Amino acid sequence: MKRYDLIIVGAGPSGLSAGIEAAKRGLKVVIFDENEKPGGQLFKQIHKFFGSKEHRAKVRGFVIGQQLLDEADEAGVEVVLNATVIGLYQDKEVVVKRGGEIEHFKGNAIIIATGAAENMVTFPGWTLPGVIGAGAAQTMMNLHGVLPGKKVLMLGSGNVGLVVSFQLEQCGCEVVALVDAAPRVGGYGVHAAKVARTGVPFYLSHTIVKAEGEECVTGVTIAEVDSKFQFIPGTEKHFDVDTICLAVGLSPMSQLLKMAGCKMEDNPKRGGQVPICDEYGRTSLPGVFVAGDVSGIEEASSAMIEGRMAGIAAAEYLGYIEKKDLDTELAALDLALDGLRQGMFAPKNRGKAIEQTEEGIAISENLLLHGYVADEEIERFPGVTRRSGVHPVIECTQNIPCNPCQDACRKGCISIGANITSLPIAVEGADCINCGMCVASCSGQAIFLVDEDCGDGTATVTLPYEFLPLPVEGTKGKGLGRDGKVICDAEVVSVKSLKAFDKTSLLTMRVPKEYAMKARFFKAV
Amino acid sequence: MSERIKEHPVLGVQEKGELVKFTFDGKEIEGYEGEPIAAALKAAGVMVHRYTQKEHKPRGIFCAIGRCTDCVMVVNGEPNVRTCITPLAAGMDVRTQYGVSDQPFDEQ
Amino acid sequence: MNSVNDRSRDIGPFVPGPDDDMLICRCEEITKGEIRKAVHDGMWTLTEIRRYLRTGMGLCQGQTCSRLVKGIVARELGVSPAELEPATSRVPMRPIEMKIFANEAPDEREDG
Amino acid sequence: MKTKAEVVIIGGGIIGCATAYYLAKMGIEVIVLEGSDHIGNGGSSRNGGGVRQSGRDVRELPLVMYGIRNLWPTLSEELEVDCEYHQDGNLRLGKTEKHREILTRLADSARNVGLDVRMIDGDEVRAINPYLSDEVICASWCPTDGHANPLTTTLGYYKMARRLGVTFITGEPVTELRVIKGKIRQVITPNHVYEGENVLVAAGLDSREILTTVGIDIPMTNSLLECLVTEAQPHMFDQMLGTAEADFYGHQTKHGSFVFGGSSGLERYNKDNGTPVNSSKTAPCICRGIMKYFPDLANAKIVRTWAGWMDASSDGVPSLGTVDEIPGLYVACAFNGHGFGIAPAIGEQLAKLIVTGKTDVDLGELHYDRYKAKI
Repeated sequence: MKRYDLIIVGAGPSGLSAGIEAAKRGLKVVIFDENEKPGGQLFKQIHKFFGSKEHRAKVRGFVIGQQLLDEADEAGVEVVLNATVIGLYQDKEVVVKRGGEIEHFKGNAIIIATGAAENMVTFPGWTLPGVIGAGAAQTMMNLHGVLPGKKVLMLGSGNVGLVVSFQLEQCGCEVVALVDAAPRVGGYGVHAAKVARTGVPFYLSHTIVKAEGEECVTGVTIAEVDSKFQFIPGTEKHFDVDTICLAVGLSPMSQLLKMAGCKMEDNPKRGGQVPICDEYGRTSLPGVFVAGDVSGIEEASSAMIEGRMAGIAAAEYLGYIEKKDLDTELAALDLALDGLRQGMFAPKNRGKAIEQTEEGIAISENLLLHGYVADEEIERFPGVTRRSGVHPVIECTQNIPCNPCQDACRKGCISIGANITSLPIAVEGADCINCGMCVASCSGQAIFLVDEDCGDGTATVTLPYEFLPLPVEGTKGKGLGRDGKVICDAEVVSVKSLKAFDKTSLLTMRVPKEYAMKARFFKAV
Repeated sequence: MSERIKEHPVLGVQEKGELVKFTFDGKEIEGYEGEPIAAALKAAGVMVHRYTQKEHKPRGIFCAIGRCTDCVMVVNGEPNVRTCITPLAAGMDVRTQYGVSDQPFDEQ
Repeated sequence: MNSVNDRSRDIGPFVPGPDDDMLICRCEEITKGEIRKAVHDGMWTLTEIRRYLRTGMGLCQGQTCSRLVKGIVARELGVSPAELEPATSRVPMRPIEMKIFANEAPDEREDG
Repeated sequence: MKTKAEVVIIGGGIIGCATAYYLAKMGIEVIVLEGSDHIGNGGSSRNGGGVRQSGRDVRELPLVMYGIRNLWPTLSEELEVDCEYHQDGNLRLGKTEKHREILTRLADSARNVGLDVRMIDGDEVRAINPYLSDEVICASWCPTDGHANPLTTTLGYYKMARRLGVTFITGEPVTELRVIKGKIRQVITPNHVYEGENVLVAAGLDSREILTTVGIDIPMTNSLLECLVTEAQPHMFDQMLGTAEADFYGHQTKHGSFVFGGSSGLERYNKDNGTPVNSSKTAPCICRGIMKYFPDLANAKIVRTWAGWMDASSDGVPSLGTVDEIPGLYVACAFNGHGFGIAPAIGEQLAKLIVTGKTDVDLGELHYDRYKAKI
């Protein structure tokens, strides 16, 4: 039977990362993936990633996917696509369906990196055509270039629900509402804020009463729920929609491991049924490792580090590196992973209601309840200051592991410090040159360049803009507040789309000066 | 109904295969070769892929990645084809699936 | 695994619920009410539910409904969902045509 | 928790559940102990669903004929579950002259005890089932055979027995039996000591180890068999199918899927990892076998495969009935992979045996003590 040092199942962020590290250390590696394109979910992730440089921050997911593929290729990893692993048998035998036949392979070691599957919720009408998973929406629009629908209601305010809502708007869909039964927004505040300011209303403590339609979705009714998740009569709201998108969490796709006889556990902190494993992915079966979401739901950035760890651990298991080298290398990766697992959204904080930032500043209640920071709350955060001339206004109000803005500003206007979860500070006295790099590099699209007083009663606000059509200079329209409501007249004074901005255009609008700290989005009329 | 994204602010203009003809329930429509059958149908505004065996309820795309199997149809005479991961080819005969057949229930 | 489970333990009577007709297993069209009734008929493990009702035995092999079924059974039994062992995963992970399953590639004895 | 009853049954498979049900119907107090976490977790949930008489050893034929006449026709109503019982005949197929010889011999001996079974040629086979390939040259045809759903039937017995007050305890693997004052009395698990006036051992392969603790040995070995099931297909046929050498068997279920079993020839040597697991070689082999008989199924998709240990005895028939040396002890094991169809009859007859000491069908030929050396 054909044998490899290492067989990896799944060519997503963790599988590719594992393959690269293992192959670099001399292992003969093959990665099987059932999809036509490699990269797992990365190729549907069109937003810029969080983290720091070592986590490939501010690079868009699909670009990271391509980078990983190139690295895998360079390292000599064999990536086999359209190859469905149909079973993991005893003696580390992998059976793969490829084209019109099945093939049997043995691995001296195996890494399972199969990722996660979407969770679902039920409501009357949930089987109607038009009710789709958020992943389905991403697949349709970002891989196949087809609109999932025209008018969409999103259920779920976690990062997936927020990111996919934004993506839906980017390809021209109207998101009529973002709904979550939970009383607070579950995902990053910055993701919520960039959706809210385009005018999408958030309905927290609400859920779907029913999907309407005979042959397919024609509408949806939601209602408010009480603390026991029971509907409150009289709070029903109806929307005409053709699509209902479900983003209610992920579960590890661990069936292959269970099939192979791995010891499993149900661990709600990891998202469901997971193999029992150590921090480097070693399972109860000698030589069988896991990496990425299959061993616990986290972000793609963490999955890449977990993959690297498992790849290195497999190299040591097979004698390609010494135990002492293993320990050194893993220690470095431990630090990198630890950096990502800090902050308000760290796995250890799941389920906790956090009231204050690490700096002791009260978290914006509006952000958690409605998806945006209220005007009266914003100025308590250290990135938001008033001063003369153009200066960055950093509306980053939660501790998340991310620091590209600090590196982006060559003038030292933005400071985060060594701890990448700290809130960015607008540095007093630093000299902003209006280059716009901070705006374009902020993965959360939370940085604005503001000139509060241009001397003629107006102010200018430069904001990140990733929509089409791109307004041109002179376009007249409206300024929208953080809540997405029209608050003033606005006129586009410049639109910059530099290569260094990586598809984030910088739109500068002129607004009456009293709206300098309020207007955060532009809408042509 | 639904349509294609002509240009995307981040992804630009997506590369597609050749525009080919295929039939849906005997009616000729167009799609791009190599894209999933389901994508071509969605772009053409088709929502219902099948009706269920027991309750005769409509189903369409749900997961779009070949897991949920809700989008199965009768393709070139073969039932239960997952259209969301089966590439479109010129001249394909794609039919609504009723239970496991391409015949409506009252004709089965 | 293998913990003593007295199937005569009183879990209370079956009380019809307003959402008993909610479809849970999309493939086999099994409702919440059918699952709840099965629990009261003694099907206390996810494996027994699957064998009795066919939940998760359809084309998708439970990839969509298994978590939902688990929640319903756990609630009916008054235990945490984490206490319920999921039904076994079976080969093949995806439906595979008999002619392909039967068609084993020749074993390459010489490497490369 | 209840630990004493008139009858303690070891094994929550279809034999244990059916016996418990018929005992409870007669008003007997029963405890059923199942070693695994699930009712019906051995052969009861892993077999191909055959309810057939043809092809069986004549020693067990009277029992299964009794069941098919008296129990199967009304079983769904009795158990308030759809057992999916179909009595549309069994074709036992042959492709070679050697197969014809085997089938003819089996058919002749079965006719001798009164079963309606006859040999038919290839054309007649295809007149009954037009989907069969030309490779089939003959078959034995038994119109009163059929098939049913082993999952719902087993769990149906469990449900009804439980409803009649039988205590079922899962996760209770029996480690020891104890004879007290010359009679069977105690059944010991790692957690509890159970007591019964009568004890039935119906624990499949594990029966051997359990019986060893009271000095009884039933010669059995194991063999790992596999089944597979397809996605639902349009309705094709209702017969049960098998082959002369039992290398393939199956039927189309009410659901539309096909359930097939078969063998790779390596069954006796397959290993498991603590639970019965599939070998990577078997399912492809079964598929190749099926396609030779049913070319039309080549595009049908397999959605699931599974494996199960078979308890095989040296002479291919079960050990059934009283253990004379130990008053109160009964045994029902070594079903050799075809215990499902015969289970209702066994359950009913064992219940009668335990309560009245008599049976309607003579179990003498299946006595546990029949194994003798050949010279």
